[in-house]
Amino acid sequence: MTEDEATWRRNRRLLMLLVLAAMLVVSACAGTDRLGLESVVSDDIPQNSLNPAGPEARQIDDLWWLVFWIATAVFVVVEAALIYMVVRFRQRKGEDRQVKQVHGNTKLEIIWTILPAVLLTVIAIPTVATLLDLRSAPDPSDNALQIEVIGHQWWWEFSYPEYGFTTANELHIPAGRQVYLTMTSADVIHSFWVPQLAGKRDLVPGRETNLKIEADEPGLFLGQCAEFCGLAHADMRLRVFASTEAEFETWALAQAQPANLPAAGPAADGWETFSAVCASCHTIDGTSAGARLAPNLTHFASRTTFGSATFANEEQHLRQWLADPSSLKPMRPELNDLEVGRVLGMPKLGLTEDQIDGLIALLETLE
Amino acid sequence: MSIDTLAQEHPGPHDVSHIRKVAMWVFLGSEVLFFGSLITTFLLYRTRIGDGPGAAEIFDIPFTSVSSFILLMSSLTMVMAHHSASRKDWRQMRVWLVATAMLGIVFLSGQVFEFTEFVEEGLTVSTSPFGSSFFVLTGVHGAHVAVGVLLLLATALMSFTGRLRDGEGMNVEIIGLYWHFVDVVWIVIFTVVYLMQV
Amino acid sequence: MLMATMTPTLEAPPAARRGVWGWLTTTDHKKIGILYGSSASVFFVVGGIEALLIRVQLATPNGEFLSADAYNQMFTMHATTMVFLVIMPAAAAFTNYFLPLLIGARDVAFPRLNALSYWVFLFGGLFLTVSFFLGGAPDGGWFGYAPLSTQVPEVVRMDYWALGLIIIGLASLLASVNFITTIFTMRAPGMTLMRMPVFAWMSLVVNFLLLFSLPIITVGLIQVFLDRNIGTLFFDAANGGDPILWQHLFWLFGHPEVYVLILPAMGIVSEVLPTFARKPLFGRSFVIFSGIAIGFMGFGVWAHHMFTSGLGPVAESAFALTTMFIAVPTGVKIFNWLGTIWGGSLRLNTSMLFSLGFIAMFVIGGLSGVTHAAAPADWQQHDTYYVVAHFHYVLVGGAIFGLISGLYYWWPKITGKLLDERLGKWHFWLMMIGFNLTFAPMHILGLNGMPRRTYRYPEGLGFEFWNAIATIGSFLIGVSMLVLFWNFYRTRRRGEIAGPDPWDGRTLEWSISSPPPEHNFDQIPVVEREDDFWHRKYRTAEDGTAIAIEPPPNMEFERDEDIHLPSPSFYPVLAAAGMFLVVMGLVYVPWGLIAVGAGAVTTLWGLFGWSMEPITREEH
Amino acid sequence: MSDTAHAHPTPRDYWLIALILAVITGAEVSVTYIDALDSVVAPLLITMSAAKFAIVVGYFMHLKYEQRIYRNLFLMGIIAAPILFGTVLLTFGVLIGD
Ligand code: HEA
Ligand code: HEA
Ligand code: HEC
Ligand code: CUA
Ligand SMILES: [Cu+2]
Repeated sequence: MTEDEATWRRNRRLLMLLVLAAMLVVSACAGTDRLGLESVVSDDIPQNSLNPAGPEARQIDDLWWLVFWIATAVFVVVEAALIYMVVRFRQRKGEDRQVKQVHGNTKLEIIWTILPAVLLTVIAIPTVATLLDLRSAPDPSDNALQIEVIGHQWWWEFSYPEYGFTTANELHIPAGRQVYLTMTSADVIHSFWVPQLAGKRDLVPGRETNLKIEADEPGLFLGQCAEFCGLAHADMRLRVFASTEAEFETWALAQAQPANLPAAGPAADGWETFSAVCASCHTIDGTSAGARLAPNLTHFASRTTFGSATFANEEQHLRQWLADPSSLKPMRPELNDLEVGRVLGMPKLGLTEDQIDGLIALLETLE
Repeated sequence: MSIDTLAQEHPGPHDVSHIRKVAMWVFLGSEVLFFGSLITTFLLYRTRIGDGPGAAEIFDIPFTSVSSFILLMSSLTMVMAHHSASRKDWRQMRVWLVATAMLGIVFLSGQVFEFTEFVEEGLTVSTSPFGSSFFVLTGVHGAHVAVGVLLLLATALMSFTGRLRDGEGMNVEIIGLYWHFVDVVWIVIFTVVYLMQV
Repeated sequence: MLMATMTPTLEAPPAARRGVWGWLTTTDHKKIGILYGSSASVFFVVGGIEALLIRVQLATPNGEFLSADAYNQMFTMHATTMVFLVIMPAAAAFTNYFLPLLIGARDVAFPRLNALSYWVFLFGGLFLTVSFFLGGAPDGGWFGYAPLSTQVPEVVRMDYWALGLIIIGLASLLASVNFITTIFTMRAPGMTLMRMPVFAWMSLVVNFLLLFSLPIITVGLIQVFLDRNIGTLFFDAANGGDPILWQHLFWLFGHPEVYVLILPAMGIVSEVLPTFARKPLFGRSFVIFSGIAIGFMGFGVWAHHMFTSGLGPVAESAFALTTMFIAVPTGVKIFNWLGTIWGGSLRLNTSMLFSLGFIAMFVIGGLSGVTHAAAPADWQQHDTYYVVAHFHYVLVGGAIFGLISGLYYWWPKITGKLLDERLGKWHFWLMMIGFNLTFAPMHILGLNGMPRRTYRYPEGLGFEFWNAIATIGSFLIGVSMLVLFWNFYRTRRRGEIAGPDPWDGRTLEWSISSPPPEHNFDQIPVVEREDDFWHRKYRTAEDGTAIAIEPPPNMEFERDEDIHLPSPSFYPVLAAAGMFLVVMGLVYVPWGLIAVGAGAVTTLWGLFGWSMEPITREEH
Repeated sequence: MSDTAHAHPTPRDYWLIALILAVITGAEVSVTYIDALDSVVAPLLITMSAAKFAIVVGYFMHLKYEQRIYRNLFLMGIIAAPILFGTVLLTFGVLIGD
């Protein structure tokens, strides 16, 4: 053996150890929550599915950890065995050894067929139990809040039938109370996902799907459309505000109010533009604008974000949005066909600065 | 029973007829899944007729029964062609081949006629999912029949001009397998699509 | 001794067998294998560059390297390329080249059909790839969920996708008919099915999977194409169609497909481990039967890709269970491989390292698969980077590692030269490290809530760090591949001569020269047992150790007299070119119909010429 | 089975088989017109078309007389298809009624 090869052999063993260590670290990181290593990965991670904030998400989390630990055990056993054997049975330098020709061992083979089957049964039972529980209709005693969700390219429409209003992109729910979503889609398949509150569920055109979500405590939870739905799929985000029952009630009653159009001033000019340009797609309740092809703007100013929870609801962003929406968020308005209801984004409408000023003034009044 | 007996040992690597037959049966196994998918689509959509006509309104069962019968009988002529070929009676084989092709053409004409009728009565591929799945299923089947007709006529012609002398019997057998299979698919389609209207 | 009546073709190939024309018209399974392999390598570079572009875009939050539009094309084409134009043809390359050698045959059952398969595949791949230059590549994801894939008929991208996959599928289907027939009818005398090498067995299973799953997706693709182009309503929910039907048709194919991708690699590992452990495969029949079991069970789990689509709790539970239990036969393989190396004398060369790496990495991917199978847990994981991590561990750590192991193993047989071991080891370790750096972090990203197929992510969600690591890792994989290519180049000129049996092999391909003669075997071998070639070299002593037979057996055989080799034929490539015109024209209906017509005529011309052409030129 | 491999039917047999097929087809069409059979018409039709299927495959395609390998190859598809597609239709609620 040459000098090179000798060094190589030493390095190889080192590398092997490094890789193993890396793999262990990585798998441990995935489980930081339980390992007390939150600081490595899960600080400030608002969409962390391993940080459940409600009973549905927690049930899934429990199942996940069971499966995770079983998988980890199998992983450790197999990798350890593999490395042990490679080290122990490797052909050493200059060695040319013939070995015993073993063709198999039926007993062993039966054992390692049955053992995994047993482990899998341990996983299977809670899997099915959790599944049936989470997929069951809500218990009437839970007095679940009903909300209807419609997915659009690339925004969310939320309706509260009990209160009779519709809003977009920001969902408000009462903390501590179950919420039952009834969902469908207006165009392609989307998927509603707020990791801290529940698993995801697809919104399929022509079908109705349901999802139970619940937040233990008031707070803000981030979510995102999880099914690829075209150009702006990445920017189809959503926010869930959980608040106390009383705060929620106040909010909902306010949302159910129609808008009060300003009589004069820039906002009134804004309304003029709006009814001429924007009303073919948007709704402002209580006005003549009633099209449902785009987000309902009745209480737009009460939202913290726009563009499907992607941009802060601030003037500078709004200005850019109105001037050229596609410069903020990739969309395909050139393919819109309002006749058949195909809307692939908000078009650049060629508004003047003045018109934009007016519109912003109008939007700001829509508390 | 071991795997080997299941698959049965082959007669030897040079039996070309055997090799081709294995290939044809393998291919037909695949075709089962192909038509299976189309039929499944139809079963899913057969009641989704939208504003268009449904099965009961447009199907003309007596007409389709006759054309189905014709396709069924083409299997008889086909097997007769094979029989003649195995007796090396090439003349008779050609007669049966052409007869089979003719029956196939009659069937296809029936299908074309049926399609035009349906279109006139307001069922097209874009009327309803029922229309889409009906036309695509029966259309794809029709395309299979058409390919079969071409194969039959080409074989008859080549046999007539004296080419392909040696392989003839075998070719007829392989084409026959294909032809019968297409017939068998129609047996299922006729029942599932036409007769079983819920 | 050479017989005087020997056909001259075997001694001096006619002009038609050399040069470009020789490659275009070849019907030799070995040359076709090389064509498949070279094409797959080129497409691997294409798919890999697409992957690197993805990684550059995601290296930082709010990346601006690619537009959303470019990004969507990138991941769609990356996956489509890697799955259909890299792994499948790479596996087909090995199957083409080695299946006949492993079962002691002179060729496949239908040599010209084999050539047709290759050319149709190649034209299909080109067809998909040129879309980049003709208005944009497919951008609907590699499983093209309807109605997104049928949504905007004006934009032809998904037409390229649907038609491209239809003809690539056709190529595969023809190949699978060919291979299955070959295995059932062309084995050497005494080569019973149970004596067949495991790689041949896995090919058999793979080709059955393709045979039964390709027609299903073909129907789905036809429906997508028709929905887009003639107004059928298969997936149009507003008019009563149901998008979920597409998901069933796709995954009924798609899941068996993932086993199509992994089983050839498993077959390779089952050849490599025994050779370099100097022991027979542990529990050979168990390994074979578990392969068959995986094949069967693979058809019963498709809906685990649809856990969030709304199948209903009963179906979801049922598919969760079937999915989990597919881990049992897979586990059998893993454990039997461990059994194979136990007590062996392991020669840790590059090929062996990749096989061992396969086991180590595939287990990780398989186990994350099991965590998906727990359906409620999958509701969190689905469509996140956790899934991306899962499938790259099985696809790259599994399929690619296995195929590369096969490449190092069989390269000397194909070229007659050994690859350089030192470079090989650099390749292995760089790839191992790069691979884990790239894909291990994706587990964390996914669980932390990063959805897949997103061209950008905002700051503050905690995705920055691991994405940067993943990008670094991906370039390391790229570098490792450069080492491999350098190795190819260097050993072409300076490589050590391999000789017929460089690894002390066990199977028939090592009994003939490297590279093998055009007719493969001078005499068709008569097989007496499994690993027949090994048993010609060794006997086992009382205590079970192997003892070389002295003197070594004579491997020179008298050449058979009537060797019939298929003549080269121009018709397969002609027919395939016609199909290219047909699909190209279909994208641009109505004026494209001219191309459709021209293509159809060309194809028919090819097929007609084919059927008139004698299979073997009569030369004696 | 190879001993029966060449005992193919005679043309007379073929005509007879065709006659049987014709009769079954007639029966199929007829039962759809008999209102009294409405409740059993589906199983009846399925049975009859399965019989036709088997007859054509068995006699015209000679599967009954040939080597087992052909039959096994074909059977795989024939068995797989109803199971797979039946499951698909079940998840849509098609087979059990919505
Ligand atoms: C080579 C390809 C390959 C292979 C072999 C596998 C193997 C498996 N896959 Fe994977 N899978 C893919 C490729 C593959 N997959 C791809 C490409 C996707 C995504 C497609 C897309 O969405 O784009 C996917 C997605 C995917 C999903 C859907 C995820 C989602 O989208 O939400 C699921 C769900 O169940 C799944 C499960 C499994 C399982 C259970 C296995 C099993 O076969 C694994 C079995 C192996 C082991 C378990 C390890 C060895 C076993 C032992 C050591 C025995 C002991 C083990 C235990 C007791 C647990 N896979
Ligand atoms: C089939 C096999 C396969 C293979 C081999 C790979 C290989 C790789 N994949 Fe792929 N991938 C898929 C199948 C595969 N992938 C699938 C099915 C999807 C899902 C798509 C979808 O959602 O529709 C996917 C999606 C996917 C994504 C997610 C995209 C998204 O959801 O938005 C990412 C992100 O990082 C990724 C990365 C990579 C990388 C870095 C590699 C690397 O391993 C690539 C390594 C190769 C090279 C690097 C090229 C070779 C070398 C050279 C060209 C030399 C030059 C090198 C340098 C200049 C450095 N892949
Ligand atoms: C062709 C239809 C169309 C027209 C006309 C249109 N919009 Fe829009 N608008 C949309 C769509 C679609 C969205 C959702 C975009 C997204 O987030 O994907 C949207 C989003 C918005 C939003 C953000 C809403 C939210 O909560 O995310 C505002 C504000 C808005 N539009 C204002 C206007 C104004 C003001 C006008 C008129 C000057 C106008 N729009 C004209 C289609 C339209
Ligand atoms: Cu909506 Cu992604
Ligand atoms: Cu799968």
